Amino acid sequence: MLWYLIRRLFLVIPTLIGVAIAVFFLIRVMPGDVVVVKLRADGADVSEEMIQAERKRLGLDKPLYMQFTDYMVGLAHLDLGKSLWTGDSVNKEIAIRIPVSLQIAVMASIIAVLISIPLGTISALYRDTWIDHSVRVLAVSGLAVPSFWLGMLIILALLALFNWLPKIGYVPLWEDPIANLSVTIWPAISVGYRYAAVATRMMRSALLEVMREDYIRTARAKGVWTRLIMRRHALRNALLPVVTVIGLEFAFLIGGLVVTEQVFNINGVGKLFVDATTRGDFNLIQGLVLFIATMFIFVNLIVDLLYAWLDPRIRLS
Amino acid sequence: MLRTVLRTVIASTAALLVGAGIAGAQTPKKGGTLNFGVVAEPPNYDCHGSTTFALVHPIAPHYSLLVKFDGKEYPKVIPDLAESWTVSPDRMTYTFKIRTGVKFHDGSPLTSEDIKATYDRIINPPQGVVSIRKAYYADLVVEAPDPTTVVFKLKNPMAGVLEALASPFNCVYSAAKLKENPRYPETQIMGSGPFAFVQHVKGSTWEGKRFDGYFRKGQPYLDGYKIFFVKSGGVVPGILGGQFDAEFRGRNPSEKAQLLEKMKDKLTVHEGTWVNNLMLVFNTTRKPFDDVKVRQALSMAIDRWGGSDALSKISILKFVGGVMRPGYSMSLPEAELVKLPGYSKNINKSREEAKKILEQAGLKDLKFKLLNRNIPEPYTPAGVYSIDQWRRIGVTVEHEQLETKLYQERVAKGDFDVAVEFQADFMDDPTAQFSKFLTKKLSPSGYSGHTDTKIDEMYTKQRQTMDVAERTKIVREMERYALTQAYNVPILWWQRIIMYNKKIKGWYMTPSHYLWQDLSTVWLDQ
Amino acid sequence: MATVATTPSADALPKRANPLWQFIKVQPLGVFGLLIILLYVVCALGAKWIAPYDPEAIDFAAMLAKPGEEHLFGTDQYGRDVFSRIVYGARTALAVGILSSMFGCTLGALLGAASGYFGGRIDNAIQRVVDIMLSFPIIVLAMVVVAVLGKRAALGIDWNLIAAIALPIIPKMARVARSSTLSIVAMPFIDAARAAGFSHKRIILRHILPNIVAPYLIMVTAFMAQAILLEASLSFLGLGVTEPTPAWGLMLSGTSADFYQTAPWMILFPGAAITLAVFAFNLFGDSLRDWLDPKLKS
Amino acid sequence: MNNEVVSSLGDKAYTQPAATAAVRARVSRPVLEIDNLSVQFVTSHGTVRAVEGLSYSVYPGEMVAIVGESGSGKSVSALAVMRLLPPGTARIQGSVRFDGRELLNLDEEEMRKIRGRDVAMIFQEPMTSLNPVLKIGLQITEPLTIHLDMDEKAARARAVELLTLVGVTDPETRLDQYPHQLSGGMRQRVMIAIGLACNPKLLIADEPTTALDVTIQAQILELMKDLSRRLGVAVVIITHNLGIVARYADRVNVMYAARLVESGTAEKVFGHAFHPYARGLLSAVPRLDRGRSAKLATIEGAPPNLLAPPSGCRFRPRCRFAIDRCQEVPPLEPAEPEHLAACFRKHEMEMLDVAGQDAETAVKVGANGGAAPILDIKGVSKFFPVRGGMFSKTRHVRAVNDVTLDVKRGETLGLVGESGCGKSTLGRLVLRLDDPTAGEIRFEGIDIAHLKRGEMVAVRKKMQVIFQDPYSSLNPRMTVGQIIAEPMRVHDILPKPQIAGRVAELLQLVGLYPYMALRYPHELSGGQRQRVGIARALSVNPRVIICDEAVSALDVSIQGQVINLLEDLQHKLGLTYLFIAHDLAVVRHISTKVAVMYLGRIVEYAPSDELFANPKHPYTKALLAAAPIPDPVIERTRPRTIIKGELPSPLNPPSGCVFHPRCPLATEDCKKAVPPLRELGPGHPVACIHA
Repeated sequence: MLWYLIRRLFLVIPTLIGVAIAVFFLIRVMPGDVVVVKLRADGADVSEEMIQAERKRLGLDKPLYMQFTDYMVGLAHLDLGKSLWTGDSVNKEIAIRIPVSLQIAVMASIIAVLISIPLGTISALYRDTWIDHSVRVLAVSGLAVPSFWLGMLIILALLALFNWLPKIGYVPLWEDPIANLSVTIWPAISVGYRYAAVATRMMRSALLEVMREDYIRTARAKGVWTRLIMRRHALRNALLPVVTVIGLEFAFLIGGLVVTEQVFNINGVGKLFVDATTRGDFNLIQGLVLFIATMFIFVNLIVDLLYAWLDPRIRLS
Repeated sequence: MLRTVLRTVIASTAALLVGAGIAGAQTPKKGGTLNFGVVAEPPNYDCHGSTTFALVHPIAPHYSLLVKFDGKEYPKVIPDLAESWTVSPDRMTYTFKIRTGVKFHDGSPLTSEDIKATYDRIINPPQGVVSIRKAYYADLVVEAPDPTTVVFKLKNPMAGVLEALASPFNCVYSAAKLKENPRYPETQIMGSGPFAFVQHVKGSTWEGKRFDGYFRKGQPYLDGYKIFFVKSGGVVPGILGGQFDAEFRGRNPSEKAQLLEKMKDKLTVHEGTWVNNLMLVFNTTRKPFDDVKVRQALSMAIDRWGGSDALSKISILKFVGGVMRPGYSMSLPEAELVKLPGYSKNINKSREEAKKILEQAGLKDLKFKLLNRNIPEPYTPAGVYSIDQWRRIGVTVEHEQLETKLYQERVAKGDFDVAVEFQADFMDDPTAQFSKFLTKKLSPSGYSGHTDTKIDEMYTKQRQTMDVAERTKIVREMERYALTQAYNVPILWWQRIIMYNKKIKGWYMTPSHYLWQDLSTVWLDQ
Repeated sequence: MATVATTPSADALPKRANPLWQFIKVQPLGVFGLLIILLYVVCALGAKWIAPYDPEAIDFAAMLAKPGEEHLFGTDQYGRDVFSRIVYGARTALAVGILSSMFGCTLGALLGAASGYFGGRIDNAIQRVVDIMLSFPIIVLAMVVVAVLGKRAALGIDWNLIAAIALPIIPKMARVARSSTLSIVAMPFIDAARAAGFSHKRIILRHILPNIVAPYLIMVTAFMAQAILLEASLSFLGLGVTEPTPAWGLMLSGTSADFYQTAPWMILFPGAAITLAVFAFNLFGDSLRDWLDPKLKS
Repeated sequence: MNNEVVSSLGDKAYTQPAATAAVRARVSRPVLEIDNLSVQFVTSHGTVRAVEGLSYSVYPGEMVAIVGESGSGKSVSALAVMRLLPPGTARIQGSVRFDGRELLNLDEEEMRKIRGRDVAMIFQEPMTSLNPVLKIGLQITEPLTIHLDMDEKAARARAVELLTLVGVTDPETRLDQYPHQLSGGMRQRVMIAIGLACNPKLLIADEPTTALDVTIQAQILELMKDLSRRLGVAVVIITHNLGIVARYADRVNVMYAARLVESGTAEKVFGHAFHPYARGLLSAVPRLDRGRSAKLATIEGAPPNLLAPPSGCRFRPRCRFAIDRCQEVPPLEPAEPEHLAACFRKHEMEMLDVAGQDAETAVKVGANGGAAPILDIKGVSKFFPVRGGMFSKTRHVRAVNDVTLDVKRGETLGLVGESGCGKSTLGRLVLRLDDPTAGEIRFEGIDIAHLKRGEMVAVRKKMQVIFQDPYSSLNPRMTVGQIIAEPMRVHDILPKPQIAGRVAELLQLVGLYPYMALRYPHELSGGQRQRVGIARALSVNPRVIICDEAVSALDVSIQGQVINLLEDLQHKLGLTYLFIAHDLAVVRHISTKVAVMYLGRIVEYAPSDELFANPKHPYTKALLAAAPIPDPVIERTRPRTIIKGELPSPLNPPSGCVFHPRCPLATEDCKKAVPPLRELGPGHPVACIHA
């Protein structure tokens, strides 16, 4: 298991380096100039000379290979460089936004897991009954509803039913849990619905597949009662693909956050990313993309390890 | 000679008060924190290198200016750090008397040296310092003969010197600190304004607290202020949810309707003109936009008067005007304006004519692309509206909405047919307002690429004409000429709608969202 | 011996049934999805005749009208008919959805098949690239690509948008195609083809590709749903289709966001249109998978 | 992994005559009585009548076999007894009495209490029948805690006892292991232990050894037989392997197309079957104890489709002796004491069938002894690299290790061995589907081991292959005609216009009809597909055909047809076969020469009859001993040396003689050096120092 962990970690490194290089060059071919946006933001009459001076100040006039070297050297020190927009370090810019996004992501995942496992199980158990049908419709809709639209509907509903709108601004959970949750719960539901839907579907089909397995027949032949078969024999096996799906869908969760943070005015990583792209803040974009990709890679690594841990066939080889 | 010490509190001239009653002469109360939203965030804190309200709204309360625009009687210029001033008879020398006893937030005294250092930094920025408007002040030389006197000498005649000096971006910095680090204003805030800096949580909030050593005794009234940086869509929920009580840039009519519906009796609403407009820029280096007839025809197709009625209900576009803000003293009166191509109130006739012109030019099925920013308000409505208007004369237009940076690049390169540009500044002065109408030689933002030096000549002339009546004449002539040549044609001017909780008092709306934001006179009635 | 009478049983085998009829019988939900898709296709092709109004025509007299007789789904802030815009919006959605999904899946399938068939270094190289591409969340990759490529419209379609949506599909499809190819390469009939001395080209074209058609079709439908959703998200962020072109995601974004609290129909119907379309593609895709995937057949 | 494990039975021979068991059974009450059981499945295509009118009984301590080809309903009937069929789709009628209780009327909870406690079941795939994420210990103790309310400690102790009983060494450790850590044989032992946990009265074993190699199969079956006798457990064994039935069963039930056609004691059914299907089955199976003297008798045709079975006797369409009366359903009636058959002509059968036994003799074409070998394999090896961890060395699986063989024109070389011995890899090397690591392979004198891709094309036209799995060896997206025509088109064997005609010819040659060219593979039965595979191989007019387990996946009656076809073709077209198989009887039947492989090496190599008559290598002997012969009379007198242990990992083969850990003759010397092949007779080399 330890070897497995180490090996997986080592496999991640080339991917990360590849991602870093890909990001750099992808972003450098991006048209548009952060300096122009910055200086001409409100339409001021800015001379070309001024723009060149600013470019120089930001080090954008350096040849590409030098910029690349700086970037890679920075990366080696876990330094993502400075935002071209604010001049602050990208690390700091991201760090400010992490807590709220992370909290929403974690809440969405918790919602997904809490909903999907029982719902998927019930659906599989009562296969082809009305319970199953409604769960499936709910799940297929979950895949179909755009998270940002769901967010808008939630806002509409809150306004119509309670004449109340979620507040803006993030208060850490430990300072004021109620204020915190009243802000984060709605986007978490918006993005969590899809997550839950995907996991529910997976849970259901995995469980149905497992129920067809020979070892379930063996368990029945042993006279094990149905609930114990479910709990002991079926669920653990069915959870394996669900765990994988939860990891893969994390990417969708991030994608959902990018859009949903706009709807709910959340000052998170997603909004920062959208802002950075609109501004053409190369350093921030590449830092963020790299950060998000790394997060994603590590979430999948964790999921892989979890999978391996749950599955003795991998754990013990 | 101008000398103004006007202090009476009267209703804002430019503001129409809706549902708020008339702001009576109440005695300001002390205390409380003003919470308000700002829909953008400044990249850094240096006033001289910035052009955005996103900087002015959080930062203006921290700094003093030499002189400033009066919020109640715009465009009157009133003293700030300057106690009074004199102008030499040839209008080539401006001498300012500086207040004594003014302190920076760090306790150090503010003298004429600091003002000289500030303007030197603006006019001749040292290496690494960005001064965006330095060209504007290129004709000025600053001297500080004694600690309470600052003298501005003009190298060439220049109209509107006082207005230029009242720029909200000309924050006065500490000479001593600039000497240490000429770039300190980018990252630190150390001024002499009514509020001292507390903190800036990126992407989230900004806080300031009362500076007890502020030079106007008794001010500011507020204990402090807190800014919430939100997306435009977050303002209404923010105010409704009671998280903050105001937004001072300007909201659109639908937001006004929403807020009025929900908090009718608790809302003060100001509405008025805004020193901003959207204009069409024709790329005269491309056919057929090199043809003045075609440009006029395309302008004539747009129903400005009808559009004003309709668009003003759904966007901040409202007023029909020329190059100068409608209602501004130097602008063309409506009676003259309607004679110009595109401003006729008889749209059907106008469209017929436009069709005929295009037909004659052999451009019956004219097709082109309209380059625009992908910012929803007010660019998208302007684009959508213009395209619809052109369709009515048989012109097919494809809308190219790009991210601002891509838009900027394309416009600067001259890679477009027709673009939707905007004009915005902190004042109405023609020198500022005409910059986009000039040739590229004279102005980097002369995007239409025309080579008509007649406009340039008139522009230079008005800038150097110090007599107001004479200057007005030249400006009106220039406006008439520019609108007839139609290199650039304004679509509509913006309406400024400000809403805030009734408890906020002492804030006055000017036609510019850059002005009157130092919050020194604002108080809370609670 | 050569005249053995072997085959009474051959005739006893079930007759070759009409596959379409089979599908209708076994997968009613999939048929339901297919019908919805067809409805959208009809909307897209016959928009001119179905939509009561010009989708781009501004009518300030009818600004923000409530749903009713005059305007089935109401109007937006420009007085444009929401129903007509939704009908025309089907064009954008289907064009972007279908084209990007097909491009992405085809490229991905070719890459994956090559990777699986040749193995070794080629496989390794392709897999590394795929790994890297898979490390970006879809929307992040699409946003960067949109930003990098800008817009390039032709035939009324933004091809760069399609490229941006297709790109994240490629690695996913490549993964699927690779594993299908690997399982097919392991089949004895491929060995038989190699033993018969057929060329690589022939083996890939005649023996491998036809056999990954099923996963290909399944993925194409599945990704159509995703592509429609992604296009809506990008348009919502202002990175996709531009006004005044009718597109569902766009109808939810920008200034619409200022109005929806007072005129909820402006977002209710376009959102429902997206949801229903994605729902239909998913439903159809699921059924197609159940039907084509022999593993789940019995 | 488990080389050290010794079968609990050792070398014990079976001494107790079966009859005694049967007699003893009579005195007591049957454990299980099945009466007129029928099972139907409702599918979207119609109703499948999987079991019809099945009746039989099982007495304590008795081993009853249910034999039949795939789809005959034998497994379904067993699952029906256990009430383990999916409740929604299966309709069960009739009566199943266990210990006098009617099982079909019990509610689910009562039935659950019987399952695992009174009736236990063992399944075919030990790999998938154990839960991969649960420890062995839990899986064994589960029935104990559920049915016997044992506490964890007691259950664990009992589990150790059970594992010891089924011959699992080191049972304490095993309890904490997971199924994937055990070998196939070990897993099946664990399954048996689970089955026996609560001392059931009846054990139903559904193809318990089909997935196992022949030596392991023998170990498991001996164990079951022994336990059944020692513990008095009645056993129902479901199998398609007639040899197993003959060796172990007391009574035999033969099923055909959902019905029982014959039932009786093993001696009587094997001795003189009454039903023509049972008779056909017995003569269709190649026998280890008979040489390649006669052509196999076959049952032509294929079993009926149970969606629309023929009326009357289900066997009628394939039956040579069918008469008009057979349109009625023949009842299962006693033909003699303790022997029932469902055939109207059962009493005439003995007479009728004699004429049919005119099997052509002397089909043998002796290999043209002096001819030069068409295929000459010299010192061929194939090592597959296995990537270890990041820091460990790459290791090699020695799949084929220094093999030397030759095949002469017109000969059939049989290559036998258990799974993983490298026989298929050797076949792939000869076909150059894999490149050999070392050695040379001469085909008609040319060393093809080092030919380039382009140069191989010429060779490929002369050498073809037939694979085991008739389902995956044909491209499902091509029609039969396209499949057969493709090599001809690609290699320009014939001008294009003549190809269609040639396809029709080939189809007829392999016993199919020309109209089948338009069908897709999935529309054909398994046997027909295998014929298509043969036709494809023949399309390029090859000299040599590699048959890689070409008949292993087929049912006995179909297998006989295909073997006969292969033999016919050999005579007609002068083909040379390399016949790779694990079934010794089939190999014996078809081959002129046989090579025995073990762990990548040839251990013995001799003319077919010589090898089977006079095996020298202890492994060959063990293989022969383990393979049962479908004749109870012979079986009961055969000494049975059950080989112990299992095949070691080819990643880490034993030193010296690879067989030494399992060899009864092994001495210290065997571990030291790889024994060379020694000629122990004319053309009979053996790799053993003790032989």
